[in-house]
Amino acid sequence: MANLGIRILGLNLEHPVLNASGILGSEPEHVDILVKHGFSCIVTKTITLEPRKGYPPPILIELDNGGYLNAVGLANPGVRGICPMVERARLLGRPIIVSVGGGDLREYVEVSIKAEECGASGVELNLSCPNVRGFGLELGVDPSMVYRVVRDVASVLKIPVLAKLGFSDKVIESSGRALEAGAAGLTLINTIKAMYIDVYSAKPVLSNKYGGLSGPPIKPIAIRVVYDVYREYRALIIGCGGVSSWRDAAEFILAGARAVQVGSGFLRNK
Amino acid sequence: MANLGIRILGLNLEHPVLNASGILGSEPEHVDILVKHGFSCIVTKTITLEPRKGYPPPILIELDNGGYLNAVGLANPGVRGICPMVERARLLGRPIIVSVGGGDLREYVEVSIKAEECGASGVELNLSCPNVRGFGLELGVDPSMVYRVVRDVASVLKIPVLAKLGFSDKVIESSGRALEAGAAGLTLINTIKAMYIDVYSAKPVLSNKYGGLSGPPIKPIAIRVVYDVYREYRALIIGCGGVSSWRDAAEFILAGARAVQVGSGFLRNK
Amino acid sequence: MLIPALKISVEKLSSSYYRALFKLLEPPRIEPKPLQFINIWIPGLDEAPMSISDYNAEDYTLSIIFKVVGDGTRGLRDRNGFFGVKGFLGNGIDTSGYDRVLFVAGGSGIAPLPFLSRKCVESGCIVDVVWGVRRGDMLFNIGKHAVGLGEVYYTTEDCTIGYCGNASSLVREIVERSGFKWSLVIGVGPSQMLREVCYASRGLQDSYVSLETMVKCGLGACGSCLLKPLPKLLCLDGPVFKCSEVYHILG
Amino acid sequence: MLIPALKISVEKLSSSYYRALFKLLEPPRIEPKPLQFINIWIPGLDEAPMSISDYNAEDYTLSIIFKVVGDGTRGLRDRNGFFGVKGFLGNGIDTSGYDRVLFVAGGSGIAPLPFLSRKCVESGCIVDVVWGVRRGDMLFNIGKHAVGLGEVYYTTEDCTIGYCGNASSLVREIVERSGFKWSLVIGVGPSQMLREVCYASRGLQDSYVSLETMVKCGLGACGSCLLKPLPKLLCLDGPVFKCSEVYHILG
Ligand SMILES: Cc1cc2nc3c(=O)[nH]c(=O)nc-3n(C[C@H](O)[C@H](O)[C@H](O)COP(=O)(O)OP(=O)(O)OC[C@H]3O[C@@H](n4cnc5c(N)ncnc54)[C@H](O)[C@@H]3O)c2cc1C
Ligand SMILES: Cc1cc2nc3c(=O)[nH]c(=O)nc-3n(C[C@H](O)[C@H](O)[C@H](O)COP(=O)(O)OP(=O)(O)OC[C@H]3O[C@@H](n4cnc5c(N)ncnc54)[C@H](O)[C@@H]3O)c2cc1C
Ligand SMILES: Cc1cc2nc3c(=O)[nH]c(=O)nc-3n(C[C@H](O)[C@H](O)[C@H](O)COP(=O)(O)O)c2cc1C
Ligand SMILES: Cc1cc2nc3c(=O)[nH]c(=O)nc-3n(C[C@H](O)[C@H](O)[C@H](O)COP(=O)(O)O)c2cc1C
Ligand code: FES
Ligand code: FES
Repeated sequence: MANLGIRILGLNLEHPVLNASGILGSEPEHVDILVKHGFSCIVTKTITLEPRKGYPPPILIELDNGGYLNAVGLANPGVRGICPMVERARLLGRPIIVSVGGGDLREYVEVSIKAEECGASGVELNLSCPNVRGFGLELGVDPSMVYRVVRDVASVLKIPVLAKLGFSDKVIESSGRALEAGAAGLTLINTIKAMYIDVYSAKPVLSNKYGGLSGPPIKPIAIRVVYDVYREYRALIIGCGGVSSWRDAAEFILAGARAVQVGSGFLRNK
Repeated sequence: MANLGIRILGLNLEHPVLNASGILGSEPEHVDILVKHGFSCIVTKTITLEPRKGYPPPILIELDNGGYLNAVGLANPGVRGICPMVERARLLGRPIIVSVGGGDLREYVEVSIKAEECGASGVELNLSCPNVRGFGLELGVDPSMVYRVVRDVASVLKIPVLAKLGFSDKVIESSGRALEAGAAGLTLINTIKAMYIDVYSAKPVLSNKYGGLSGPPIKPIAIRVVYDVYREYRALIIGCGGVSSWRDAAEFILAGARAVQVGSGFLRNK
Repeated sequence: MLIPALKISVEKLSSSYYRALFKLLEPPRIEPKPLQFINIWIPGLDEAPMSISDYNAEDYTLSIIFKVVGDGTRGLRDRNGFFGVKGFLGNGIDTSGYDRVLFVAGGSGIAPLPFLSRKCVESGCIVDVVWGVRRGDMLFNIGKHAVGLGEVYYTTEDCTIGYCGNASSLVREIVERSGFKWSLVIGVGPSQMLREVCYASRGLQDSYVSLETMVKCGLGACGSCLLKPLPKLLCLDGPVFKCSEVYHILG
Repeated sequence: MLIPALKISVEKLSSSYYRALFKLLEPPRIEPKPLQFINIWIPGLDEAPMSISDYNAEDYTLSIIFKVVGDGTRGLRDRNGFFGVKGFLGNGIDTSGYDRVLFVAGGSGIAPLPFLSRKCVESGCIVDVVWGVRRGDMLFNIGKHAVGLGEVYYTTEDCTIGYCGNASSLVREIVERSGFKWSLVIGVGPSQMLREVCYASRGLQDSYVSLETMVKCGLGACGSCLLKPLPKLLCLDGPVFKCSEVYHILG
């Protein structure tokens, strides 16, 4: 039997397949479900300081190009939701990484500190959510903001910090700045801002109008970003975007990723 | 019978479906083929001052996500190729728009002048080719360069000028600058830089390694860009990216486009 | 996938319930099963989970039976034109292998019956129905919408029509009397009722209940339909569950 | 789609020709037809158009017969491991409805014969072959690779084997002698030869030729395979054409 184990972020993982943030991951029971599906390390939904209800439905649709479009609106239980999930993961013997969101520097730091206090194995800073104004995307496209968020968080944390960046003109530069600022690794990429309009009713379908495109359509773009960033920095990269088979995972590994995250590939994939 | 005729750029078109630049369009016989397929207005392959051989094969592959990845390398016959194509289009009673590429301002201007001299109905400035260094992409992401190219060309031409922009962080800003500089309209969007690695041989497949992603995968991104740019400027937009059915075309029209271009949707679609 | 659907008609069935008929403009990828649901998109307004009330695989018409409780369901009633159908979601029930089914509905839980009984007829079984509502004016003649029904019992809490009391009391009675008749019991309605249905049918071969939670994405992503504290998602693992799986969280 | 293909073997057939056998690691979307071609990707090196020489739909093995002319074809011969198959490209020929076919090959034009004759056997026809090469040492026994052949004529310009002269002269002779035998003539080879084959077979029911141009994308995008001055693309409209369509541009 092939041994697929890897060691990243100081963790021994059974294999290189993690879940992507936002696919479940906001309740302890979600952790059970994710573990049952075999992910070697759990990533939570992006957590903000306060609970957020998120947008009203429709928040997610499957597109006829095989992708998904979502605008969940960062629905999450706030920092009080972290400890119960971390405990559940510990019970189940799986490391857990808390995805951290924030509207400003302070929020990123506070949520990250809470994650460390609860015993998380690491944090992943979501610097690239395309759907919520003030959360992420505006940050990720500005390399100096990326630097500041990562530095502020990494300088107060003992656990490793991942920076999750989206596809943007400056993703290579932002990646470099994140690493400089103390990120132990990068998660690349997030969804890409997009829209679907129903031609019969002439209305955008998502309640937020815009959504993030994920799944197979974005894979070639994600592969390119991972390839470029790896070639530039030889850093620890977790590839994300359109993984739905061992071949997709292998493609990311060849591009330079050490591990992959699966989001859309897992939807309805019981 | 519904009348699908539109009037754009001073042209009466039978319907709003044009071919996208780069699908044939470098020889007069290509014009025959495109006309036979029923496009209401022909767009040439991007033409540079000098002939270019382009990259060696593989230059185009179909991906398993339904998209295509190409790096043709702007193979084209140079300005001497323009007049024969324009004449053929005239013979066939179809307007023709010459797609113009350039490594610097002067080249854009010279090729555009040649297009006008040959009797083209308009030019489309390719400010967004992701595959050839120095041609396009670097320009399109810099709004002030977009402004300068469009201004220099529009100020010396009598025929209308379209600016073709790609997906980038600043596509809205670049669109505004192009319009300010005298563009009669915008073509949105070009392919998105991407990569496909064959996992068996562990090699990127295209000879250029990188390629431009086109087809259904990019449609939701293109729709979003058209929607945003239209909402901002109410400008003439020709939508491009993943059109392969009347519904896709209608979606672009609803997003704000007046017409659409079809590239990948036409491949192998005899 | 969001299947475009044209509203063909809407009909008031009683003081509380409406029935709307849609024509799907594209063939769905697979045929639905009884007790699966859809998320119906009311353009610009909402997306609401609704049981498939009936479905005709030949002309792709789909009906729902619903109560107006808020903006979304009001839009379902009042708007015309195009809607969107996301589906078919969740697990359904396969009626083959059963000869006689007892379907127990509370309120709008009656909705999935027509499609269930249609499939039952195809696989050679009969559905007996207990349908309980609060007031008699909420009832309509379910026999008009469902084929192949056996015995049909109505119960009202205002005692104006049928059995006086709630559906669970009647179920307890008839199961005690002749429970051996049913190889399958299915309950759809308020949690408290489902608990009692499960309890009453505990000796029978198979008993299932269809639950409700807050469905948002319908595809297993958002987690809002979690059946806390079970590690189960209603949109993927449900809405129907074996009584034994969920009994302890009912009521 | 690029289908990954494992090279199983390569064999030298004569002084000039090689035969390579590949196993496709994924089932192709549709089955090929005789005279269709593939673009075979030699990782990191080239992508070259090659006729499908033979194809087994049961185990997805595909063979090509080729001449080494440059880096790409050298890679095809010398490298092992994984390649990529883009295909199946162009139009093929449907042999049904024909009882006897004359296949005229010049040089590596022999490549598509095995698959053509295999399909011919299936549809109940026989293929007679004229294969011409410059020197006798270029020949190999084509009967070893193709089933169900009728008469096989070899021609060499160095007059060491078979008929002395080129394929077209022999074709002219045998068609004059007994042309009525063939309801279909197919020529594959140099343009000059194809012109003569078309001319010689002008009275017969159907005559086709398979052309070569510079194939780059293979999918109708780049236009490099244009059959100037015809508004036709070899990769979409060809490589086989009716003689009547292309006669005036041959030779
Ligand atoms: C699997 C499933 C099947 C259902 N089948 C039917 C049916 O066949 N007929 C029928 O009349 N009703 C059915 N419902 C309930 C129906 O979905 C809600 O009544 C409807 O979503 C309310 O939408 P609204 O916009 O009109 O109300 P809102 O204004 O959104 O809210 C009004 C009330 O409805 C509840 N509600 C709102 N959204 C949801 C939701 N997504 N899931 C659950 N409850 C919600 C709220 O908690 C509130 O009490 C079903 C629910 C589920 C989960
Ligand atoms: C439809 C079609 C089917 C073919 N079938 C066969 C076959 O079954 N067996 C066989 O041996 N050969 C076949 N060929 C020719 C074969 O494609 C070329 O010999 C091969 O591409 C040369 O590649 P290379 O890298 O080795 O040579 P290069 O170093 O690229 O070039 C060497 C020579 O080959 C010619 N050539 C290169 N690329 C192409 C190309 N893409 N298309 C046409 N000519 C090219 C060049 O003009 C040059 O003369 C076919 C060609 C076409 C168009
Ligand atoms: C429904 C949904 C919700 C998501 N929520 C988050 C989130 O909260 N935080 C985050 O960093 N990424 C979020 N993402 C993005 C994914 O983590 C991932 O980066 C993206 O979907 C690409 O991967 P995929 O193609 O495998 O889905 C979400 C994606 C989806 C589909
Ligand atoms: C093979 C190929 C060649 C292309 N060449 C050009 C080009 O020369 N100039 C240009 O502006 N766009 C070029 N494009 C981009 C298309 O014009 C179009 O913007 C893009 O493919 C998205 O549209 P689609 O999804 O309909 O293909 C090319 C696209 C393809 C697939
Ligand atoms: S409704 Fe989102 S997971 Fe079930
Ligand atoms: S090879 Fe590109 S069009 Fe035929």
